Amino acid sequence: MILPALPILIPLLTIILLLFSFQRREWQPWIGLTGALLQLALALFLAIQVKTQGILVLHTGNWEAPFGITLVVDAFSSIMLVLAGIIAVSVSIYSMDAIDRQRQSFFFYPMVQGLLMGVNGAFVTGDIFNLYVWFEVMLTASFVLITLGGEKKQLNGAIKYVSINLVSSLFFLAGIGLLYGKTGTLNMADLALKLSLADNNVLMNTSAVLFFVAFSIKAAVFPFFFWLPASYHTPPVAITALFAGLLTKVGIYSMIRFYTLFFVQDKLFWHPLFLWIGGFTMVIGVLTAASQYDIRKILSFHIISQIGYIIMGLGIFTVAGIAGAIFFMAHNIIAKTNTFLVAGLINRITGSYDLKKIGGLYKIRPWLSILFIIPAFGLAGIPPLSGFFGKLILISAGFDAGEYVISFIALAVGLFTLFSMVKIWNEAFWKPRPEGLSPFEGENEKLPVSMVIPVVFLGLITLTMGFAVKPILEIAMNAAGQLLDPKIYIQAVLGL
Amino acid sequence: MTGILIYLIILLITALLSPILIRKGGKTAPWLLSMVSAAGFAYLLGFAGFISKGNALNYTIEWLPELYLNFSLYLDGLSLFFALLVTGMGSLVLVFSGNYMKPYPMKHRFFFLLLLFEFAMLGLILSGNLFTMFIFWELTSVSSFLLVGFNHEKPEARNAALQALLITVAGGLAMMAGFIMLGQMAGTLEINQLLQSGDIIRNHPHYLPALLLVLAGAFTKSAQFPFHFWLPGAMQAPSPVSAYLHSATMVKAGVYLLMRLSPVMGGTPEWKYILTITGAITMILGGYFAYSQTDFKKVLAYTTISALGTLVLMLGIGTDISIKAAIIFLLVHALYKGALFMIAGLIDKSVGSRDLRKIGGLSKVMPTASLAAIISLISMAGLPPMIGFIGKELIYEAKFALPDIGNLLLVAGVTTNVIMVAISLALIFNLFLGPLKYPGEKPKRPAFALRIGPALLAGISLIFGLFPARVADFLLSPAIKSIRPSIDSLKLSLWHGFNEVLLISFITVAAGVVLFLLYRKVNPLLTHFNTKVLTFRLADTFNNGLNMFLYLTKRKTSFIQSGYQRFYLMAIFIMTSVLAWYQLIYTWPEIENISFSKPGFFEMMILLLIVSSTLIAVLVRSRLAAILSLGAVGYGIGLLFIIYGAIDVAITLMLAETLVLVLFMVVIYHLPKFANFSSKASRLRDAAIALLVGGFMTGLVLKAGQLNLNPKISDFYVENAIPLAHGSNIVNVILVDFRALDTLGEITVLVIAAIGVVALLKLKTKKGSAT
Amino acid sequence: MKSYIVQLAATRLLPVTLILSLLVFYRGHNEPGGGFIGGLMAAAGFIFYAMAYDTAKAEKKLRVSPLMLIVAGLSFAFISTLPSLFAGNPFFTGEWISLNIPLLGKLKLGSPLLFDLGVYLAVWGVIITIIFNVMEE
Amino acid sequence: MMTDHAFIPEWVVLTALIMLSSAMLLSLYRLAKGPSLPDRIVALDLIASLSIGFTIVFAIYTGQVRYLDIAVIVALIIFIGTVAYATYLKKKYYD
Amino acid sequence: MINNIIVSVFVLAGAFFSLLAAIGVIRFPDVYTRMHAATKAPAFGILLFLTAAVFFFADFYTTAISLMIVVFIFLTAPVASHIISRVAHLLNTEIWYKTKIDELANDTGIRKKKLPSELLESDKK
Amino acid sequence: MKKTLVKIPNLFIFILFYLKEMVKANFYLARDILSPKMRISPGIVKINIRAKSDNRILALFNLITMTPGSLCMDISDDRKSIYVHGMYVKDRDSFEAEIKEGIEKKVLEVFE
Amino acid sequence: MEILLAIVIGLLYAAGVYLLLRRSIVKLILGIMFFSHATNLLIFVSGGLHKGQPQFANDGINAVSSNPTDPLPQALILTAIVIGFGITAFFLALMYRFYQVTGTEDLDDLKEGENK
Ligand code: NA
Ligand code: NA
Repeated sequence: MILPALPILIPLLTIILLLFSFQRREWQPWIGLTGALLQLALALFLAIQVKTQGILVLHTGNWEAPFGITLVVDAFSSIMLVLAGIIAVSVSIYSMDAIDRQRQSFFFYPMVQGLLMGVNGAFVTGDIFNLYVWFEVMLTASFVLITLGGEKKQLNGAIKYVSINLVSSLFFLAGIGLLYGKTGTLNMADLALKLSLADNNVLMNTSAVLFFVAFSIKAAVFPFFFWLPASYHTPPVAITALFAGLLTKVGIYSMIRFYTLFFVQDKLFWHPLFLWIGGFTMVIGVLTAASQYDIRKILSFHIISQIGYIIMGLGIFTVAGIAGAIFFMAHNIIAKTNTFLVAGLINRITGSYDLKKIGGLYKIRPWLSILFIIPAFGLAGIPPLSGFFGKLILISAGFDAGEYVISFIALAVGLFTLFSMVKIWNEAFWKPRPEGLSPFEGENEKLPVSMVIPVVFLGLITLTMGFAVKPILEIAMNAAGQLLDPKIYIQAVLGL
Repeated sequence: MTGILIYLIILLITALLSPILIRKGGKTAPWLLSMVSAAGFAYLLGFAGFISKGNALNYTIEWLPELYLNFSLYLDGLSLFFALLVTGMGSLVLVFSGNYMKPYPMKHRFFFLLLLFEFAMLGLILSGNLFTMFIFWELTSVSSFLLVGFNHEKPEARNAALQALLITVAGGLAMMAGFIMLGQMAGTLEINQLLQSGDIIRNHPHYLPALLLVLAGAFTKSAQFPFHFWLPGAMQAPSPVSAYLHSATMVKAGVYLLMRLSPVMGGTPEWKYILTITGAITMILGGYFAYSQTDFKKVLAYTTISALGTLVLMLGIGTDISIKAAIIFLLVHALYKGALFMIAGLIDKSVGSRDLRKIGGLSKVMPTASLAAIISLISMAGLPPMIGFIGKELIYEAKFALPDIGNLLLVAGVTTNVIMVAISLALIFNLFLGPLKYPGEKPKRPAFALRIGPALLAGISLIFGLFPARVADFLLSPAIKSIRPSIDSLKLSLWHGFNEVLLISFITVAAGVVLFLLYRKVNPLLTHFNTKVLTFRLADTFNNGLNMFLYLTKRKTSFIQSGYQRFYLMAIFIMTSVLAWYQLIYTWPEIENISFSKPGFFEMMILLLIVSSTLIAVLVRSRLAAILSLGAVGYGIGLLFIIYGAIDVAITLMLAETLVLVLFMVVIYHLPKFANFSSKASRLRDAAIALLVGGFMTGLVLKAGQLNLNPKISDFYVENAIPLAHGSNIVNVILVDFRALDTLGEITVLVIAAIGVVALLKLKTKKGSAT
Repeated sequence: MKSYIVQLAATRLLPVTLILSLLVFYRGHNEPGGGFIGGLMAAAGFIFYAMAYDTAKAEKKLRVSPLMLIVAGLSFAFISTLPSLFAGNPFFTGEWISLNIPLLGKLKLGSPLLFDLGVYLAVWGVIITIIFNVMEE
Repeated sequence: MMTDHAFIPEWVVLTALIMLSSAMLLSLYRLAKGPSLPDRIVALDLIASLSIGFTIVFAIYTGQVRYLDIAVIVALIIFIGTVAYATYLKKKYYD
Repeated sequence: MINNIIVSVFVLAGAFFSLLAAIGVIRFPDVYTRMHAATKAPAFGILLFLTAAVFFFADFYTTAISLMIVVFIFLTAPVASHIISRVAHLLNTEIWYKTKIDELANDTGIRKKKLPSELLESDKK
Repeated sequence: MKKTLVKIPNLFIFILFYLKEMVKANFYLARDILSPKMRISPGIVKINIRAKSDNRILALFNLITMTPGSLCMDISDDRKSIYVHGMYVKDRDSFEAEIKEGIEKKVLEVFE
Repeated sequence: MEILLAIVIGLLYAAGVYLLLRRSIVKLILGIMFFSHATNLLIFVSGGLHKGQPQFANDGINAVSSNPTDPLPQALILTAIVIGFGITAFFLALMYRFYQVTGTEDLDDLKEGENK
């Protein structure tokens, strides 16, 4: 039995191979890509396994839960693994031409794999301290990636990114310490079991606050998000795309995991809080995006806004709400990464991300326009793209649960999202090239195939998620159902 | 019904292929495209007989049944009527565009977008599920956005497109919320099933909010006050777009929705009053502004608004007669307005201007087009023998049927119609008859492709005016029956005999003629009034609002995202403190009987060491002293670990601490000395925040003692370290065996960090190479 | 500007620290110590050596590149997870064998020790990499 | 590893531990006060040396030989640390 | 019994010299004189403690490890004090005004460069 | 391993000597530290050494530091002289002689 | 003792927070390190204190009754310390590079950087 450990081991092996052959720069992309492809294939295989056989559990070291570290792949994890695989493959391909030689030979690919190892680890682990470890793996790799190249603005952003994320990690760690002190266990299922039996559960709240803050910082939730817009626009866009797709989502994943599995006692405190925070996050994110002129900054602020939707799903706390959150997360990972990749293509042609310095792309690059419109309108929730269904599911769930205010906020935020996307469209695509600017450096250049393939691939997924929403929603519903019935998880892990 | 689906797909494929066709196909390409549309028209017409017998077709593909979302098509009298309008007008407009768009280099994209719109619009009309409809609805918004902004190099065009998009999408989103509510009320969004659930919905407590939301969608799309302003702005679009979208199709989508849902939601007082009042205001406002415009196309845009108001008004009244009137007027309006917009484009193209003050007597250069225009304008004026006359007549009848506000509505209606008559006459006499007048070169005779559309539409108007009964039986009554099945016959004739309606009509015409005679005098005054005195304009307000919004968000962004790292951290700490203190205080009384061990003296000394080194590190000015004090803190904590038996931790801590200090020393000497950056006030504030955080952390640690859910998993480690894991250093056994996976992650972190250090120090890329 | 005395001390201390580090590493399973502490001590010897001379000399003394130490460490850690699979046990199960070696007596070897060796090497390589690179600045 | 060992009056060990911790506090005063950088380094080095002593006494106090292991390892690393501080104090201005 | 007394005496003596080191570091007037206290006394203190430990535990392991610690400390302590005092001197650290002679100040080989005085200023403030 | 590091019989004597010096050193130190008035008269003295081998230099260095009133500060680049900080430098020559005759001699006897 | 330790932990956190809110990047790192010290102690204290009982299992029957201090929090702290070491080292290199590139250690200078 090793399957649930493979999402960790494959990147590890890839890292070893990459480091071993680090002097052969030309091998690096291919080794990295092979690793990513393997991960995607594995993730799909795991998803099928979970679907057919139920939750996969691996007690590492043959130490029965709760004593050892148990790896658990349930429906939710498997969805996240597949998404991580998709992003890994896309970014690995995109980076072949998008990342310069120097960065490639300075450990770009090992760091991507390190990030994936952390992300995958976080998705499969069933142990809260082990989760912390994977968080750190992921974070450290992201620290390296965000500073890779050491340009001034990168370092500027990195200091905020690193310091705030470290504070978050330390809150997380403190929470683990306190929780262990109270319950004597680290295994998530065991925690759930013990807490469901204890009668003074409200005492968990104070530790839960620390987890909430830690995950909120990682997920870039209001008012903990500042590090994200301060830093995400600084590294090469392939890195931003990778971050945008995965990093904040790991925070959200953990929040959903914790607050559905074992911090479920004090609903009256937490769920309204989630809804409030979700609402604020959506609104603040989308409003702050409106005034930006750097494409990457607009997109970064939207990451925040869209995190709000996922939090909202958690706050609704019905199967539909959680399923909506999962679906929305899946949609957002794909579309958001894709918009960043398209931004990279725009930059490739125009040499800039500044909307004031670019224009006329609709005229000269009609295909690029289509490549942009799919994820952008997907994010804005235009049907029949995936974002529409994400919002539809969440808002329906909100109405069902009687949470009208947040649902209407979600609707309104959709409009402002559209506004931002149209702003990019108007400025970059429709507006004629600003006068006085000489032709763009890449105006007549052919875009590298390696940079276009992932965009097309992700765009197709956005389309597919719209048309094939039913099976995907069913998967999300299944995952949500598992999440909201912790007994299933406990039983699978502890074998009770 | 599968045929219709296939036709939709064909239409979509045609749209996708159209750019190639236009590029390669030369002159005939637009004709071919038009044929596709016309074929649709013919195919749909083939259903007329079947449908007129009261049948309906339904076709469903499951999509997301959990949320009542299916891909469904539904063909009944109403949708057939609209579908014919869409395809028929479509084919004419495509032909018109073939010539009109010739000089545009991007015309291949134009045809793509126009066909895409046609596809979306037809889909909207044929939708058998409200969500399907919503999807097509949004697609019409998007494709109309792209069409309105077709001349996207002009900022006004971009702005107008954005305006139209935001307004219609905003409405659409509200409508979507309304649909969700409808779905929850009725348990379905299939139109054929919804039609049976009217009573449930109307009696549901959420009826009113749902109604308001749905109306928001309909009103924005159909340019009802106060959302009407996007429509004149959208005149930035090339004329074929206006002829198609802004006369017959897209703006009618809202009206279509109201018609579609009136058996479901209509008939209640809320419905009646909201619709009639909104409709009346829109109607009269549109009339007024139409009268005061000087741009032909703007005149048409405002008359369109007025007409849309009229339609909504009639649907609001909701009597049998008003519903009949609505359907008839809708057709009438589509015919004359489509023709007139094309003529506006044709004039624009051949004269180079649309300014009513500069053009005149065009019948001398373009007789066919002028004749078509005059027929259409007579129809617009509601004069006999046009079918428009019948429409007008019915409006009056409807008004008599709503007693309490009937008189007000009547006044509004009469006023609007007077204005319409005046405008129509003014256009006929100033633009087409009378002496020839033009600003630039002498206008050329427009091409056949440009003339055929208007001519055909005018012809149809005329034929329908002369033989209304045939049309009524064949097309209109099935549509009317879809709205209200109880209406069984639609008698139409030009002559109703002498009655008060005819009297009012007569008065209307007379007043209209008077107003027409005043037109030349009054129009400049009104124009002046509109521009100088009536400075409040909704479109500007919208733009100003948008700018204000952007300004505010920018201000707010620079406040929220200030760029100051410490404010970011401060926000985090304050928020955390609020939550944690709240929880601490909230659960504090639960603390009972926590036993704490007695403090030992030398442990206290160690604590004193830690505390004083901490204070030194915080307060001392010398960086080195601060760092070395940190080292002392580390050693002190190490000693604590030693006292409490954590040997490996103590060693590791001291080793790591020392190495970090070494690194610190190496690095720090490159940095300048500590500057005294912050003011005393900010230091005090920060100290307060620091104590807030420290305080709750203390509280958390104390509270951790209140719960002890034994057994701890570490008991297992203590018992089994030797027998099962073959080691007596339990901590090490945990690290390499019980929890080896943690350690694997841990060394990965180390490796990554080491590589990161190498990359940071050794890799120095060119500035700006990060892309 | 190096101190001769420090250089003398470093030359003598290096083998001592290496032996000590191996001892600490090996005893770690039963007594204080282990891979991390051992690796750190091994690195400390080289750090001291590099301070006394310079990093180039220290790397020469090390013979292998620090990166390869890291790779070796990660590889050992990775390999240590494999025996469990051949034994049909879950991933990462500790597999032990007992050897009877004359003089030393019964020697227990197990995959956790191999894992700890990986930790030792990785930590060693990592610390050296970090500190040497910073020192070279 | 607990050995049968002699009985030492607790006050003896406690007094020693208290004296050691007081010594650390005094050194900390020097660390804080300086005035020169080498003074501070001397102070920290002394604190470290005192912790070694503390560890040994603590081993006697608890009867756990294992605490002596700390002393070996810590002595090594602290020495290297001290040399490093001093070396780098010098390096910037001298190399 | 005698063992107990020996252990106690050694422990207390070790503690005394350790404390002495700290007092010396406080009292002595400059860094060089402080170094005398900080080098000799703690090493001696540790020696005394270890002796106590050897008597106390009275086993091979303790003796061996104590010997190791002692050798290590006595080997390294002078090296550490050497490097600190040398750097102190290089940095022109203030020397007690009563110090009679400073022959190191004349060694041009060691003092190749004059050190910038702002270094000391920077950390004094 | 032809060269023995130390002459073994002498080593024992050396250790005893070392211990004696050490105890002395610390008692002097105690006196200086605890006496109310500072009775010290420090100075930095350059001392030419005879020791050439690394072992001898190291041992000398070590021993000087651990013995009463003296602390090795530095060694000259040619390794022919060392700089010693003395606590009680009444006059430099007698101080130098004291070290050369006492400690250095001992070191030369024992180490090679 | 727990009460005193809790207060010290709180103080360490407070020191960390205070330093994190300064403008100097050196203090920022110091703040992080205080934070992590505090966290390590917190884990240790909330795991329960047993004076002078190291984390070693005994052969034989009295394995549990010897009541060593809880080894698990120790293992957690150890892991956290090591991870913290790696990250701090990286952060220090970052600080160094930052200063090298920007010539400042004033974090408020990052403000301009963010809006570029
Ligand atoms: Na507890
Ligand atoms: Na010393």
